[in-house]
Amino acid sequence: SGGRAGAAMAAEADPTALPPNVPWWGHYLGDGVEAHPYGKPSEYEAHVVRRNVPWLTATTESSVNFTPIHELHGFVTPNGLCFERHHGGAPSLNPADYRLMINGLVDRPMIFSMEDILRFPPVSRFHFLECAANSGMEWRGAQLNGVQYTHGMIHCVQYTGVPLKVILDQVGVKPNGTWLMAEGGDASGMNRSFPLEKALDDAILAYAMNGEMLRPENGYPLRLVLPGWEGNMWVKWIRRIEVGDQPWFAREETSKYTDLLDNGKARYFTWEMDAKSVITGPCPEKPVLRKGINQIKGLAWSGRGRVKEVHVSTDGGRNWMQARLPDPVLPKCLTCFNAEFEWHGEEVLLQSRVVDDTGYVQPTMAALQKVRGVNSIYHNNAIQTWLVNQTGEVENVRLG
Amino acid sequence: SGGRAGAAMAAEADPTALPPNVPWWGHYLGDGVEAHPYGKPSEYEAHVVRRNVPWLTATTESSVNFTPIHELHGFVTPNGLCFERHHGGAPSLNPADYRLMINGLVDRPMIFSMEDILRFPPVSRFHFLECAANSGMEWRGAQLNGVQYTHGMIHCVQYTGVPLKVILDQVGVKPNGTWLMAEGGDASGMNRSFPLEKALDDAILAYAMNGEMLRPENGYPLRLVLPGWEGNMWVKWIRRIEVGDQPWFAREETSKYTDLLDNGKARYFTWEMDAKSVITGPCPEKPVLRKGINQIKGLAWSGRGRVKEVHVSTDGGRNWMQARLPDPVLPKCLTCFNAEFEWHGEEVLLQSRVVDDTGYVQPTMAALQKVRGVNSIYHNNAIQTWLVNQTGEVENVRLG
Amino acid sequence: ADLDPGKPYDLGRDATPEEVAGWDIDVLPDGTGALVGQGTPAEGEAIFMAQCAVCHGEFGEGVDRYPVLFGGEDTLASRDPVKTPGSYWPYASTLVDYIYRAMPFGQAQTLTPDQAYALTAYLLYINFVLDDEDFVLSNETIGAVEMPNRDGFIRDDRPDAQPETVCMTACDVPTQVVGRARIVDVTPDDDETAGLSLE
Amino acid sequence: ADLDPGKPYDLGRDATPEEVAGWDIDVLPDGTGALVGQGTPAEGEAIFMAQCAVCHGEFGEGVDRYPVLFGGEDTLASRDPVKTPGSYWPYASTLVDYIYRAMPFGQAQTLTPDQAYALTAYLLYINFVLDDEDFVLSNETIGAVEMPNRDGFIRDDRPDAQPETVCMTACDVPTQVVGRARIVDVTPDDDETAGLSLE
Ligand code: HEC
Ligand code: HEC
Ligand SMILES: [Ca+2]
Ligand SMILES: [Ca+2]
Ligand SMILES: [Ca+2]
Ligand SMILES: [Ca+2]
Ligand SMILES: [Ca+2]
Ligand SMILES: [Ca+2]
Ligand SMILES: [Co+2]
Ligand SMILES: [Co+2]
Repeated sequence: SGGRAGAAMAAEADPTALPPNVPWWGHYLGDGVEAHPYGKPSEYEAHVVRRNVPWLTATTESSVNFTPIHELHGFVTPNGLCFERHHGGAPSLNPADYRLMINGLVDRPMIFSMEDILRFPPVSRFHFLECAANSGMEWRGAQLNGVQYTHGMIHCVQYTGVPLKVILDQVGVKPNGTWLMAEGGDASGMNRSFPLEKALDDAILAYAMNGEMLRPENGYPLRLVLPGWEGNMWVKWIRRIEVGDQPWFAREETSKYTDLLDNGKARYFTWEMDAKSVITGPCPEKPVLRKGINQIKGLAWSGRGRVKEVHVSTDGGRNWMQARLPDPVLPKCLTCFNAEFEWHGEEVLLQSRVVDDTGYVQPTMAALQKVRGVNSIYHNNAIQTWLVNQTGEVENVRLG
Repeated sequence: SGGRAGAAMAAEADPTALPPNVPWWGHYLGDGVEAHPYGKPSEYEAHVVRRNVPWLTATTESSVNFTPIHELHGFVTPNGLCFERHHGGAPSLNPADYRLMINGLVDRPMIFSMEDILRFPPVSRFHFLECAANSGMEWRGAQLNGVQYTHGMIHCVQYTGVPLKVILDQVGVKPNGTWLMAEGGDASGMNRSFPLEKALDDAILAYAMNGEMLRPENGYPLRLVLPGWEGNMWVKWIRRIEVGDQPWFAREETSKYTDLLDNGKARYFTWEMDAKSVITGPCPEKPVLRKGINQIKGLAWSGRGRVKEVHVSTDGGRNWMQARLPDPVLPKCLTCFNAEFEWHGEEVLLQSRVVDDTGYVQPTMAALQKVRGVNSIYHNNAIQTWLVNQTGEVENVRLG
Repeated sequence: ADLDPGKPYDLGRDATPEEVAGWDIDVLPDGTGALVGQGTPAEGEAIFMAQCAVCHGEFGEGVDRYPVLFGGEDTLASRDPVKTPGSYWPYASTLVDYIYRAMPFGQAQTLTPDQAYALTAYLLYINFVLDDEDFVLSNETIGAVEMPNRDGFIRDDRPDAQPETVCMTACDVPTQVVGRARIVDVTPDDDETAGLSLE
Repeated sequence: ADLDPGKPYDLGRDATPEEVAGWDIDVLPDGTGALVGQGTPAEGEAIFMAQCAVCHGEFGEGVDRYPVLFGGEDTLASRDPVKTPGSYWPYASTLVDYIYRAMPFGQAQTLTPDQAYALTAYLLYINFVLDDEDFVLSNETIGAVEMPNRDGFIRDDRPDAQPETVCMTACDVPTQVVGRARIVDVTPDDDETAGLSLE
């Protein structure tokens, strides 16, 4: 996958296009405004796509693909590149056929159409969505040689929708209603429990991402948004919310999304995504191509709040410097960082480390393994190491 | 165009998909993760596209199309829907062939490749881009019956790029360098002058929008971003910046983009976009479909800073109420507003009015015409009136 | 102009009991809400062979990378934990809930409740949770089934793994390269070798 | 860790004088920077007929909605202002700059500098700015041409049109509907009628 790096850039320049010559596009007309009613990226960006790992799952309908985070700039993920995780494939359904049901411990069980949902007052918020299994293949050692695969189960968009609280106000939660269960309408019927407090705090029933209606693969026409919490809970194609007085212990919160520790016990209800950061360039897909000043670019985030600091190291964690955090830095949202490093052809061990505004510090893999062992699958937020070798190639390595 | 309203919603629901029935997508698998390496909107959103007005211009290569702002949610415009304005069509060029030249009153005339540009430390900012001619067809009266056409020459994305200041630091501006000229590399060679202060303040040479590289029609691989200033100046496919000691008075800042007043004199160098707002629902494309509570949704912005307040009126401006402004409210960025209104089948005159943090108040068309006449073409930021008739249809009207 | 807390928007409509019944399929650990129905391991075996074994194997051993549904006792603290209903799942309710809502894969919610109970009973039987192949598992009895790993779970006690101080210079950390993804060599587009999966 | 002001990043390279010469085509009002070349109205007429008239008309009157290039005197304060180089443009430099960089439409930067001066001279001639069809317009003389509307421009004096107070209730504003887009009837998809354009 390193070979794909900078495909667009690698091509030889056409001398007739370079100064002092005027290139063809300086003489002749380009496309008119009727050509692309809905636009698309440049033909020279065709390598910027989601990719999946065929050997990872039995079937592509219950599988995952990965956001090419090494090709992104800024903290917004374009909708076409948001990683997908389905358990029964991504259905494309007619919003006229869509209904949301709320039942259980409520004064009035209700059904809402999309027309209803769109008539509530909207909110719009930027939030990252990270799969709890992001970096899950890396617990035992450096396995996948590309940041798209090690860290690409994440995206960040502006969601627009109705605060879940507003919908709960319509049905009236009974005094003994303390837990909610969200259920998908797709062929996996994905269901997850979450406490009422989260619903009243910042949960959103979102119908739009980055300005337009959700894409089919992201839950069109309606999904749950639980800011800062693991992506599996953000039920897509949501058809029903039930209010109860206890959690459900659904398959996705027992068989899956529980974190097995070394002693054979497993943590459950591990909702929050711990603060995490990764360098997205240089990385295996983005080798160091020149000596002298280079930029380290990356992404940091925290499910508990705002990114406060990001530190970068070029010597495997012995010495650290502060990275720049271009504003705006928003809570539970991806945050870009960058810093310079000079390279003169020596081997370099690149790392980044985030500290969030609760004081949480991104741990080393050794620290994480000490508490959790290597069987947790989920919630690997360890510091990532990239080895830059003497030719500028970059490898995913594990230090010890 | 009112007839297209809510096309997706208008379809009859399929009873076999509604509760208590389980719809087909609850039984059978959807698309797998390999299906769409770069995703696209739902087939039920096919009506959400840019549209152009064929009679407006002689040729589609020197023309404009319009963002469907009535179909947007939140303040981010998806890249595929950002309105286009070209003067020689939109070329698709290979970034390997791209060069940026800086010359004129500089210590060292220089040339940068895209590889160079991508190696500078990036910044990422959300900014609206409004064409100075947005609403330009409405000076003499209500002409186009759709908010996409009256107000759709605007979009708002997260730009990532290099502060122009950083590039100027590389070449060294001579002490007598006070003006800059940006020049496009396309077949229109668009050139515009702007003062050095703007370059040092917040100008960006942007290569990405909403996380991915610019779309060809938005200037791929590099464009100028002048936050808050008229879109024409945001030179696309930028090939050259010259530093000088006086403005150029190029064709686009004399023949065009000067604002003719009633007395035959014309204002020049009218760069800032005055604060403006518009209701994007209800609007001609989005009729009022039910009696009772409805949402007024809209967009507000200011080229001078942050939106402070938005007021909405249902009686043509006699009485106003405060609209909600869901956070985040960012400077020189679109800002969403919403407010409720009850409708019982009566005629209603909807208006919105923005006040920005400099205290600037969006004027009425009468107030604007009093100072400017009707020949200005550009910078029409008057309060827009929508008439809701007794059947809920919405019309673009002029009050007097 | 903040959101009115508790404001009724006069949007949406009552859900009828029939409508709720069609979609309200979830089962709580104690059996609350369980669909009315029943089935035995013996009945379940036949259905399993017909509708499930193609993916999960005749003995629940899992074909290809499809999930393994039996075994795994005493593996949870090992280097190769095998998580099955028998070895891992804390509640039997989860099985009938999941099978009814999601299986067979690609034909979800086509089983009858009776079939779902029978299949649950069969899976509990091959996992030695039930020992009578004629045990009648039903909405009445599902909540009382005791799963082997019922006490295998602890509530989230993060944040964890925190350093005592945030070291910025001359930090004492190992910097030897002890593993390389290149050598593991399972990255797509490289070759067809498979790595350690998530399932 | 803010951006280092003035930091040299060692990126990019010198532009050679030849490279700059190929792209540095702009002309300032006083003629500074003008490409070396010359041409007369008489020479320009022939080129105009061959390369420009198809869109702009033989007399610069504009075909279809392509721009009108002559006339418009004394229309700027009228209800129908016609903005042409003669009636509106403050500097002749802008003409040669624009023609060379952008015309003919679809074959930009294919003219020679001499052709661009000749075409500029021709347009100034038909707009009565030049009265001698053999006047030699060149990089030497372009800065001295005086345009009729040179003093027709004022510097931006906005913000304007501001109310004295921000009225919130019982505001005294007219609310009669005096114009309706529906009646003007030029919205696309409605019919083929054309409205008042921007050009
Ligand atoms: C076409 C293949 C296929 C068939 C047939 C099938 N399954 Fe599955 N089964 C799967 C897949 C794939 C998963 C994992 C789905 C996911 O989580 O995305 C699964 C998961 C399960 C699980 C949960 C496993 C765990 O560890 O969490 C159970 C239990 C199960 N199936 C039971 C059944 C039963 C009972 C039937 C028959 C009625 C059945 N399956 C038929 C493919 C199949
Ligand atoms: C194929 C059609 C076409 C041809 C041929 C053509 N033009 Fe144009 N011309 C246009 C268009 C279209 C514009 C407006 C471009 C824009 O602003 O987007 C224009 C603009 C102009 C303008 C500026 C008008 C204004 O008011 O700002 C001038 C001057 C001009 N052309 C001169 C010429 C000359 C001289 C030639 C021949 C060398 C020429 N044109 C050939 C289509 C044409
Ligand atoms: Ca229930
Ligand atoms: Ca297996
Ligand atoms: Ca290999
Ligand atoms: Ca010059
Ligand atoms: Ca004409
Ligand atoms: Ca008509
Ligand atoms: Co978790
Ligand atoms: Co202007």
